[in-house]
Amino acid sequence: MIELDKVAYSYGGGELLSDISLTVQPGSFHFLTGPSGAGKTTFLKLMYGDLLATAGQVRLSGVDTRTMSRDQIALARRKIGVVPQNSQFLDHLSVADNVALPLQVAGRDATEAQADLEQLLSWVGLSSHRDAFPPELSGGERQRVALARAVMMSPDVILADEPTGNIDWEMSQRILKLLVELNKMGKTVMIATHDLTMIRASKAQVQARVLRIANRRLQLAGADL
Amino acid sequence: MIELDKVAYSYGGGELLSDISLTVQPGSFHFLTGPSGAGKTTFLKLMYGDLLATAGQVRLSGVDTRTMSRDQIALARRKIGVVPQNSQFLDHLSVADNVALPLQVAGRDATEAQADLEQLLSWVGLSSHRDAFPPELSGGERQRVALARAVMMSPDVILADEPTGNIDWEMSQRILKLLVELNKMGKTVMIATHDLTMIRASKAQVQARVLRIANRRLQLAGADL
Amino acid sequence: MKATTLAMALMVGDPHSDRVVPPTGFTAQLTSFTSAAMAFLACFALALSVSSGRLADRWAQELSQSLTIRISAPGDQLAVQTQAALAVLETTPGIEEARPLDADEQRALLAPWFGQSLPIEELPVPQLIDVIEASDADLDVDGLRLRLQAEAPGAVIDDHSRWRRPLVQAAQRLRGLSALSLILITGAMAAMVTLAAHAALSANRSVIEVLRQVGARDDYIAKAFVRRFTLRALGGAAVGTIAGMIAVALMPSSEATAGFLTDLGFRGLGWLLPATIPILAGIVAFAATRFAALRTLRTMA
Amino acid sequence: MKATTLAMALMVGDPHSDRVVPPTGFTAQLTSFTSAAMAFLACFALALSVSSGRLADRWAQELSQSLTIRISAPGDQLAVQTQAALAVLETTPGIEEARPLDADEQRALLAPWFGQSLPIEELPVPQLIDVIEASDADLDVDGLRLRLQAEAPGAVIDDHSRWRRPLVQAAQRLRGLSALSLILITGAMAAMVTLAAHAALSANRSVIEVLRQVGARDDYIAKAFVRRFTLRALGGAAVGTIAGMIAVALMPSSEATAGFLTDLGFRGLGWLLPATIPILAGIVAFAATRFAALRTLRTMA
Ligand SMILES: Nc1ncnc2c1ncn2[C@@H]1O[C@H](COP(=O)(O)OP(=O)(O)OP(=O)(O)O)[C@@H](O)[C@H]1O
Ligand SMILES: Nc1ncnc2c1ncn2[C@@H]1O[C@H](COP(=O)(O)OP(=O)(O)OP(=O)(O)O)[C@@H](O)[C@H]1O
Ligand SMILES: [Mg+2]
Ligand SMILES: [Mg+2]
Repeated sequence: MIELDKVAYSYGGGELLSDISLTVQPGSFHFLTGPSGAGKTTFLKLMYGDLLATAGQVRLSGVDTRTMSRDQIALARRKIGVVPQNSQFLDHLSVADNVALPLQVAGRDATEAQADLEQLLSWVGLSSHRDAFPPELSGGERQRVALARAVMMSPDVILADEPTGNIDWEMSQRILKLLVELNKMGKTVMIATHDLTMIRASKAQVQARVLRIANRRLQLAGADL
Repeated sequence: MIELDKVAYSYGGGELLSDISLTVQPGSFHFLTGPSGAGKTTFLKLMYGDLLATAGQVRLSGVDTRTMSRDQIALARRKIGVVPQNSQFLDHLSVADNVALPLQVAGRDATEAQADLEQLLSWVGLSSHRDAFPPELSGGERQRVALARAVMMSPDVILADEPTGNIDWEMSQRILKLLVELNKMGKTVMIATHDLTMIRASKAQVQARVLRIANRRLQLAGADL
Repeated sequence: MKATTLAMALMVGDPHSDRVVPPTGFTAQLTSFTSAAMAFLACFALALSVSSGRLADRWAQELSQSLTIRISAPGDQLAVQTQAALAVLETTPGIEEARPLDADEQRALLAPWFGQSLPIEELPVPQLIDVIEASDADLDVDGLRLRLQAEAPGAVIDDHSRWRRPLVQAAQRLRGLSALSLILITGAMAAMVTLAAHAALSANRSVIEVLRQVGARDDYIAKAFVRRFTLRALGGAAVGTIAGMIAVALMPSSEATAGFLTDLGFRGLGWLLPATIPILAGIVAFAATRFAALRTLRTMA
Repeated sequence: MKATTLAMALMVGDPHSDRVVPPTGFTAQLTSFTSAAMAFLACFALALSVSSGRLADRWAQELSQSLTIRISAPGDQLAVQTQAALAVLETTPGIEEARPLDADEQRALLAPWFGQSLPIEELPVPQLIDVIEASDADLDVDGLRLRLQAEAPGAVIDDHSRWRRPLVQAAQRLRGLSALSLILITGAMAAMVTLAAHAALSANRSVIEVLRQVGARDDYIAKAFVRRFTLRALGGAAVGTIAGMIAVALMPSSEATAGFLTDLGFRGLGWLLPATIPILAGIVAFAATRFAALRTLRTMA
């Protein structure tokens, strides 16, 4: 469970986010929208402890991220799969190794999870690229590898920042379906996106809440979509 | 004028693009679509000499890019504004300096173009970020800075690779409008995108050809959109 | 404590964390090369230091710690002045023994010149006094000369062994200089490895970000870099040291003119001395990289 | 030709291309520091080389280029053996002059021992021959000794000035050693600057890509990096050289025991010599970076 309690954030200038409260229940499905530069990425970073709130509390499993040690944050992140907006990889490792990286970092044996890995790669349509290196991927392929990496550890929470920004409609639908399926298995999902058609398409498949950041505040959207 | 004559390209494995012929007339407006990994980015790179065709000819103003020296390619690029899919900047220079970079590289005086610069920044909605540094920008803001940089030199051709991948609907419309306006001023525009709603929205504003890369070939789409 | 554990883990190796750092790169080569070059220079400086030290010791031993006083005077005066000189010597600090030579000894000294049959008693041969300096005190030869002039005007100090003293000082100075450059070289290497580690860390900023994102702890990341750099420095220094030792061993040593720097190099167990260079380099690299890595990781929070 | 133009442009400066390269970075610091450290070491090596060279020259001059032959023999044999010895000396290569001393000269030599009144004609005093070596040829003293033994068995060579010869050799050797380390240090610096330039270029790969994309020519990009690195190397080396010169100047020089390395350092116009170090460093850095930049740019096509 992730709780935000009167959270504010500022990069140094004025406040970007103010007085934001939200409880993300385990197993819930959220979309996060808002204009470019509204603070969607910032909001997600607060949720996985990459940024620390300048006011209020962000609690992961009840613990304020500001009181967590660096090691504790690292451990908490192993339960949160993140698909960053601008995904980066270890360019000297193959796609398969990059997807398996979270296991390796956690000291777990990647060979056990071999079947999961292959299945995941095939779901995102990259089985044929498993031995390619990240610099050889197209923009959409990178996003899909990042998604596979985020999902690999079977985390409790999946935070995806514009996961379909460079991906065509059919593939977007596939990816949405994967996330819905994971949500049905009990995982919490939050997707930041500006792609309203994707939000609309999801309505048939899952009970999703649509949040909107505008003017520093978090609003519940939905009816108007 | 950019001409592709039976162009093929391969990264070393099988052919990614085969037997592609196309003449891009000055002042024309093209969209380029196709599934993720089809070769849209590769296609654009062939058009500005970042990649050289493995078969056939790509001619810029009648000259085969494969026969051009490195300096000639550099000079040709000053007439082609590129918005890359994953835009990069000089992180130690401000947004304004990054946008003015093409002028500086060409040895021209940036102060002359000051008015253009400010107008351009305001059009892409980044006047308030003119002194920010690129690492402080959001994903969508980066794309808009990249667009402003591509347009700054007032190039003959603008090649934009997913320029609205991370940008909300309203801003996308603004950017489309900017590109249409530039096209009306006689500039050639080609936009690679998977965003079909944007292509549809353009129909009212401009006479655009929609190209589609599928199965290594270039097809003319359009009626089915 | 923690560092010890880490140093041990370093030797055992952790293939997991190893792979996450890009394998090559110019900073890595730079580290290896810098270590090698500095180790090579250090080897030379060490050899020079050891050789000049050895030389200083040998020359110091050869300083016979003795001088001769020669008293020439008309027959009757000779005995008187000899006694006076001996009295002066007795009260001079820094003198262990002063002994007049007897006739046989004087004859032996003159033999190469005049043969054994010299009638020494009949000739106006000067009286010689053999003076042995105390090894711990420093004899003031100029003061002694003045005092002797007053008491025994026919006395001349033959300072025959003194010319070597500045040479001993020179050798000691050379040893000091080489030791100084050894310290400078080590310091420079430490600084360079630290800077190279910093450079590698900032060049691999995105690697660190990726690792952070998937839940890697600082220690895991630091370890990967530290291990890489320590092994590079160790390897580079080992190669440089071996090259340096070969170069020192190959230095033409002309035994014929056996002397000063002609025996530049190590002797016997001394050859083990340069082996400390790569070990030192490894320790320096370990400490420098670990410091750099943890600092960088903290600032990249 | 092109390089000269570039080198000039370097001095004049191009604020435009300058700004496009990120201003700081550890590779830059590494370059400055490496240049400084190497220049410091080079300064020391140069000082040692110059001093030992000066010493070798001085000592070589002081070698009196002469030796004495002493012939002791029973009265009648003496003249015969002296003639034989002179005959031998006449046919020995490397000897300019050989002259037997007359009675007055011999008396003067023995005066300190026996006073002026020695009845030299009545004593079995040996005959002395003063030999002056040719300055350009090398006298084979051992060979001469053997030949004299055969012809004049009473002859003994008094090789009194020869003890200094190994010292001259040693000083020359030290000069050679310092010159060698000077070369090594310069080579190491060149390699390090090249590697640092490579590292900086690959760390700034995205900068190069951006510049390429907006139409920058290779020359423009290379110039920006080359200028940065050349100035860094030049600056670092200048600081290191000045520090080295100060350190050399501060070396305690005990004039009292005036001798060997006690006058380590430069003299007069010699102080201009180390000024070549930063210039050399700048040239090396210029060549190394330009080579590295153009090569990297070509491979990044
Ligand atoms: N490190 C930073 N320092 C200063 N300002 C920053 C920093 N990161 C982001 N910002 C600013 O904060 C604002 C919000 O950024 P954020 O990345 O959260 O936006 P976003 O909603 O994700 O936008 P987009 O849809 O374009 O990705 C932007 O205006 C951006 O310029
Ligand atoms: N440098 C490279 N080396 C090898 N293969 C590459 C390289 N760059 C791209 N590819 C491959 O070529 C194919 C086409 O890449 P490209 O980037 O042109 O696709 P795209 O149409 O732009 O896709 P997207 O919409 O996802 O950006 C991809 O499958 C990719 O893996
Ligand atoms: Mg964002
Ligand atoms: Mg693409």
